[in-house]
Amino acid sequence: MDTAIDIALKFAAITVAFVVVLLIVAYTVLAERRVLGFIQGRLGPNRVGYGGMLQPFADLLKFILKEDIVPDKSTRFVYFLAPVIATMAALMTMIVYPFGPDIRIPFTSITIPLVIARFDVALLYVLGVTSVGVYGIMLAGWSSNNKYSLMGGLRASAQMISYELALGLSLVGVIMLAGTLELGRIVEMQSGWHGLRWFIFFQPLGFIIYLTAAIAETNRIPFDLPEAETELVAGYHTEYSAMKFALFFLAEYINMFTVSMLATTLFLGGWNVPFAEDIFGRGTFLFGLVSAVGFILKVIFFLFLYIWLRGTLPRFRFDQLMNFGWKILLPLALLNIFIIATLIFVFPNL
Amino acid sequence: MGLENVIAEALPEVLTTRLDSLINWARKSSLWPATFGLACCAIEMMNATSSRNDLARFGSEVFRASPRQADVMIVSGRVSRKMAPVLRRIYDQMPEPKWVISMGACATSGGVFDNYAIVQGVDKIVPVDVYIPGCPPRPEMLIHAVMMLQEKVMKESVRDRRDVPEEEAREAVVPGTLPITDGSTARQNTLAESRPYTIASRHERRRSS
Amino acid sequence: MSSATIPPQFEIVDRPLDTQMTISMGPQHPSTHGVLRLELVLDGELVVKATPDIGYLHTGMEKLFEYKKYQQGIVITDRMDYLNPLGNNLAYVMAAEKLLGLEIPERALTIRVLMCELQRIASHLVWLGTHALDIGAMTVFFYCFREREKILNLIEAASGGRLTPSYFRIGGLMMDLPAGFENRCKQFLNDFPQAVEEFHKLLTGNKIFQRRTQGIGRISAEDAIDWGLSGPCLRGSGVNLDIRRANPYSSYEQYDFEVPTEPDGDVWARYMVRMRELKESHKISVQALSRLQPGPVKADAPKVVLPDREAMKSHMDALIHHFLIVTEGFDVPAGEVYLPIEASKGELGVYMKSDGGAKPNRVHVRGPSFVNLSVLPVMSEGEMVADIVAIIGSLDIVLGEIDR
Amino acid sequence: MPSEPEKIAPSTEPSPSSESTAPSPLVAALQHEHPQWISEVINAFGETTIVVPREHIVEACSFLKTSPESRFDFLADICGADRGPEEEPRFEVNYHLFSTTKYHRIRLKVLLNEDDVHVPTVTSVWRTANWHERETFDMYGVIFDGHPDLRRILLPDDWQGHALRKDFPLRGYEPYSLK
Repeated sequence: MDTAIDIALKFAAITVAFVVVLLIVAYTVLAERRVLGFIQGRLGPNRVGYGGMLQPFADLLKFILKEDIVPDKSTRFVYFLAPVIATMAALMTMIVYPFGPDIRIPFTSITIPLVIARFDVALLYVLGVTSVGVYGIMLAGWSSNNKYSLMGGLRASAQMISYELALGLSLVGVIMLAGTLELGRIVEMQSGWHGLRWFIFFQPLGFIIYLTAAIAETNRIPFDLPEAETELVAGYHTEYSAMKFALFFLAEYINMFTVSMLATTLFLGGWNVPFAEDIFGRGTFLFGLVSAVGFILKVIFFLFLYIWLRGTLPRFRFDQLMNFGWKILLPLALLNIFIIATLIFVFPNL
Repeated sequence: MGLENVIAEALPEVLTTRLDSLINWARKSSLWPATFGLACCAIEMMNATSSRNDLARFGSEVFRASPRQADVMIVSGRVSRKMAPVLRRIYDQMPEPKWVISMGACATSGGVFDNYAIVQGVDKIVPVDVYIPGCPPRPEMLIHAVMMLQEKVMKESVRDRRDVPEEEAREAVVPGTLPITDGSTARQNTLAESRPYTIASRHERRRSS
Repeated sequence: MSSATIPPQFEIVDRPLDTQMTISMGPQHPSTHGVLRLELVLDGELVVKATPDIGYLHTGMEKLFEYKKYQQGIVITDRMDYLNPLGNNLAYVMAAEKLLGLEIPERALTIRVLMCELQRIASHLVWLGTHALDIGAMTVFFYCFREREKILNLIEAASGGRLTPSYFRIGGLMMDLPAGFENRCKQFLNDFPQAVEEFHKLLTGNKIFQRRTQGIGRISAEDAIDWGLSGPCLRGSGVNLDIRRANPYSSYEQYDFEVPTEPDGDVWARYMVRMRELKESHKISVQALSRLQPGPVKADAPKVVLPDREAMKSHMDALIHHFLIVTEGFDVPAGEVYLPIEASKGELGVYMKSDGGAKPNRVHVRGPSFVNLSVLPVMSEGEMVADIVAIIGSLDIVLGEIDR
Repeated sequence: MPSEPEKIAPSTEPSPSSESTAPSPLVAALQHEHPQWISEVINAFGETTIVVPREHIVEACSFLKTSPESRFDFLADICGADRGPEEEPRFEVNYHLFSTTKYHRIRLKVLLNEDDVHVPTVTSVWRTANWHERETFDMYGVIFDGHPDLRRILLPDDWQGHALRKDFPLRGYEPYSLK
């Protein structure tokens, strides 16, 4: 009976988490349009609902009701599968992130952990599942039977494989410092010192490498080559319409969200908010709340950074991108590992 | 086939009319145009998204390069005889429901270019929902046209827009020919027959029948 | 200034045809600046061959000129290079004026220079915005259009039209500048250098932008001349040629300006030339504004130039002239002229042939974009797909002028 | 529309910029050296036109391009013109030459009969002639012998007729005519 309740609770937690995440993602899309508008000296969508608040839902509903075109010469099964893979892979990583510390509901003894699943190889799981997302894009490009899509798919696979490497290596430093792959523990380790124990202060280089590689992972400008609009029309999803296209769209933003969460968790101390422990005391409800809000704010900062970059930077060329990945980022990531190793050797009880 | 056909068939009319307003609201709030500039009007179309006019306020700044993801085709400028089949093909590639704004005098009626090269009005090729006068129209007029289109969208019903059978749909698609520039000289004798330019969209044909 | 043909950036390996992919870019493609179609043969991302296919905007303008009276043709020229309509107007009316042997008053010449330079700035701003957009920097586009809007306001104030002003008429101008124009213009010209600085900050110093443009699409000076490149594209290859200097027209010889050149012949050089031209045009505009003296803006040729509204209401002969010009037009002496001007994209030449009647026998326009585009296959061989986009942007083509 | 015979009287008053654009000593030299290349010289409106027999056009062009006193290294434009179906010779092809070092201009003109619209191509002299000649072919049906890629450029491949000929109606033939 306990297991049944447990499963039910897990389902509830997953549902709540997904709804919250999807809401945030939906508003990220809106925020992107508004922030870009702000950068470009205009308003952005503000007529649908109060201040444009209903815009994402209008877009979504429209896409659901749009005619779904499947090209005649496409490989149908794969064509259907691709957006599903992309979205699922993006969503699945969501379960391991600790949104906050365990939260105790006031006047009861019920404690709710603000994480859906807690297991030892969480970081490995994140890296693994994220990599699967590439298949979605690659298969989409291949199965559409469109030359632009094919080029987009090829670019995606080459780009993501090379950047995955730099991304993974930049995380090795964190793993060495933390000595664990469990995200909750990694966050715990960054608490204290009034925020100065965040791993970003130990390995700023690793953080920058991660940030760069993460942008490439999520296909954002300046690394948005798989869908480079001015070159490949719409890249891998040129032939996709209606909800399938919306799923790719969604997957991109969810990816953006997850890499932001990972950056927050690994480098910016996760849900640790400086001085929150001193003021509220550990384990109280307010502490949990403040921590969770702090976590979300950090993630939003990263999202804003992404949008900001999009509004500012031009796009790399494909060979320059590969050169950058293999010849600059990868050696730097190795250097970062070396630095961390030295650091740990000199200060063993860091 | 989109979800709306299922809705239109499964639900009684009372419910679909209630649903209409929701669906139409979504559609009108998110009219994404196809990136498709032809001539002078295209510059004013670009200008409509710029800081001063900001088409984005109505949720229509997302110019999609792929016609598969667009809702509105803004025919901005004169359509030449050579462009006509291409334009028709782009229209066919767009998923239903789709709308066409004919921007400017040339797209609407040929404008000053009443000659051998220009299609005298894009409505000979694709069904047009909103016409904008002017040569070129100001960006404000394009925004007005988008708002008029929004009003038009609000009056539609899912029951009007049911898909035609697949064979009929296939038949209606005119494959515009793109010549292959293979470097051979004097290819003008190879394509003899004239192309059928004037074919109503599926949606229009259904209404008239 | 290199002498020989510059080898491509990447070497094209001769490979069997089935490893290559032919891809049709356009006519509906976001970065072909309208309805250009390119047929690319690709080896991976490498462009083996690029064949432009134009004519998707062919409007039959040259045919239409033959059926319109001289003064009606001005309207058509607006729609040719729609980013630089006043330049087109100028070339057309000056060709007709050359045939007629008209003497244009000083004020009209100065206003023509002023408006043309403002229009050149506006045209370059569209180029800059779209070029940056093609390379992926989207914000520059909006900043450029913001500045351009101010110029359009000025042009609208003078002529009543934003994009298609038809402001220049055979024998002068449509009408004098409106009251307060000079102050508005002065204000714009005061603010403009700051905007150029902003563009430089956004793009010129950007490492990604530099890497996307430097060494791409190179063409040597000799090749550029051989291929008939003109305007900023030619000057980007280090050739100091500007029609405003070479064959001065419309009193350009009285202005003090530099002709910017860059030696490299790549996309970056063409970018820098245009960016510097923005400043030169600004300089000329400031000079023209300071030279404005009161005076007539129409030539003293009652048979050709429409009379003022006031004169028409008070003088019988003015009314008769107005009637005759509008209904029957005016006869132009037989002969042929070729009149080149420096438009924003290069040498814009109007060949006009008259048979003595009120309608031209033949009007041909040498569109600079038409010639500049013809060099694209040479520039783009051995470059990447992404470079094609940058090269097209750097050529600054307008399909309305190419296809006519 | 009837067109006047193409005998241009020299202009009574030279236009302002005539000095810089009239290379008359050059023409005199050319006339002296290669008289067979020149069938007529027209000076009008401050512009010099040399009517060249079509078999000499390539030689004349390459001479003008390389000769040190002319240096017409820049082919500004090639355009055709139709004097009307009743005229003979009916077609003309105009070459507008420009020197990027001496800044002078000249026009070469080739006259063609209607039943024999062949001109040797000048793409071997200037490569920019390629598209100009294609355009002239497209619009007038003038065939440039030896052109590497002579096909329609502006109008569709399946187009019938040549649009800028005077006997081609403004609105085109069926099925395009709109009546």
